[in-house]
Amino acid sequence: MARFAIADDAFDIAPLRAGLLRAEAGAYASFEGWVRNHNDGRAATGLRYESYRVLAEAEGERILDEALATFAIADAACVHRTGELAIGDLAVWVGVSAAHRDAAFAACRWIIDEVKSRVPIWKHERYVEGDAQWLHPRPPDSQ
Amino acid sequence: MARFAIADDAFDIAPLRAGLLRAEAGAYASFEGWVRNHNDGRAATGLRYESYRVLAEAEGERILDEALATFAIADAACVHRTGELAIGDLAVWVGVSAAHRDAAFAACRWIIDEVKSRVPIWKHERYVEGDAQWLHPRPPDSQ
Amino acid sequence: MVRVTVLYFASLRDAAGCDSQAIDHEGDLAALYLRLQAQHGFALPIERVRVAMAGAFADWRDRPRDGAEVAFIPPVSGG
Amino acid sequence: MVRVTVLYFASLRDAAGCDSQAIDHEGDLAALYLRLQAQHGFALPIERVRVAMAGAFADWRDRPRDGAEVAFIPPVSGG
Repeated sequence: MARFAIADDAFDIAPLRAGLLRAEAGAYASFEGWVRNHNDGRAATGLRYESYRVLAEAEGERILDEALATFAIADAACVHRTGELAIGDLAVWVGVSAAHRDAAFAACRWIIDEVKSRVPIWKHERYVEGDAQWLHPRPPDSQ
Repeated sequence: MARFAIADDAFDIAPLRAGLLRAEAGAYASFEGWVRNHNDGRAATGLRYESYRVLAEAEGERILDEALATFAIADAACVHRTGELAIGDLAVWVGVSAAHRDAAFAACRWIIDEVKSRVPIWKHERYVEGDAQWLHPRPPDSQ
Repeated sequence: MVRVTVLYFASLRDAAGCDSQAIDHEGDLAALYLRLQAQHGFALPIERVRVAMAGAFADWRDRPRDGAEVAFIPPVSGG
Repeated sequence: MVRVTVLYFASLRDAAGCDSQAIDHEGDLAALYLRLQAQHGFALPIERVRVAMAGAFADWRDRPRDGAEVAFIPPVSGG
């Protein structure tokens, strides 16, 4: 089963989290990206994500495969939204289960960093002044 | 409202997470401790947590106050179970919302470390061989 | 001489065989622990135990007032 | 000379004014980007763009085969 998914609509976290439960896992770390009402000092009203879906899914899966090979974790998963999102909407979710919390935290952080830097998804941000723009950050994106 | 709570019964995460949503928060990190089927090389069947409740609540609240004063976070909360738990049960939950993910991850990790080392809660672990024991780890507890 | 109530948790409760105990005491909290350790055979040396009074962490050199509630806090293992 | 389909995303699509474009091309993928950059006025220099072919990341020096689907990947901003 795919560990990484693109979701065109709002998705539930509970079943994703439940899918990571393991009797040998004592630690679970998760990260969520929520749509903020500001970015780079500008007041935002919402955004749209678009992806190059086939490549986004392949690259996302590769990131999770690398995480499983690199960290002492039991399982990991990630879902990223596309389409129109409002302030407060869930944009991305990462979940990691592991025997111990060191690996769970480290892998969770690594996965979101890699997803942000490698997966072909683009954010189109709308501002209260009425304008909008595509974000094409220069690496390293330390946000 | 208290940010730290002791729960004598299973609790829902969803409303706790929802309570941390802020329009200015773009990042949410959470940690969960689950009852593992093994510890220190022994196969476990379950456990019981007991707390010195009045002091546990006060010390837990102090930890969250310190986190809010130390990290650039929007809000944070923690709930710890007491009573009988089976393998896979949720033992502790920490949630942190923040503008950015650096602070969310750092505060979440700090809170669970402090809760484990400071809050008067004790684990009584049962093993497949039929015996059981109270865990009184020596610091630093690097588990 | 003051009368204090001592609360036991985890392995200390198992060793004491009770949740709490009323006892007359003179001296500081450290002396109280050492007395009760001798009585109940607590395996934990005082260096690994913390003490609380009236629901807040206290210092071993604190002297309890009459009616105080004292809790011995063995090494914690939550999480 | 091969016929390729080029996919545009984000600001590149806005500049091109279309989602995709069929074009006859000779040479590597870098040359293809530079041609289309000149045609559409892409603001992003090739150093900030990645290229994919047939749904996988590719090298700018790769030469597309006839019928290839090529995607220009501007700097990503998911998360």
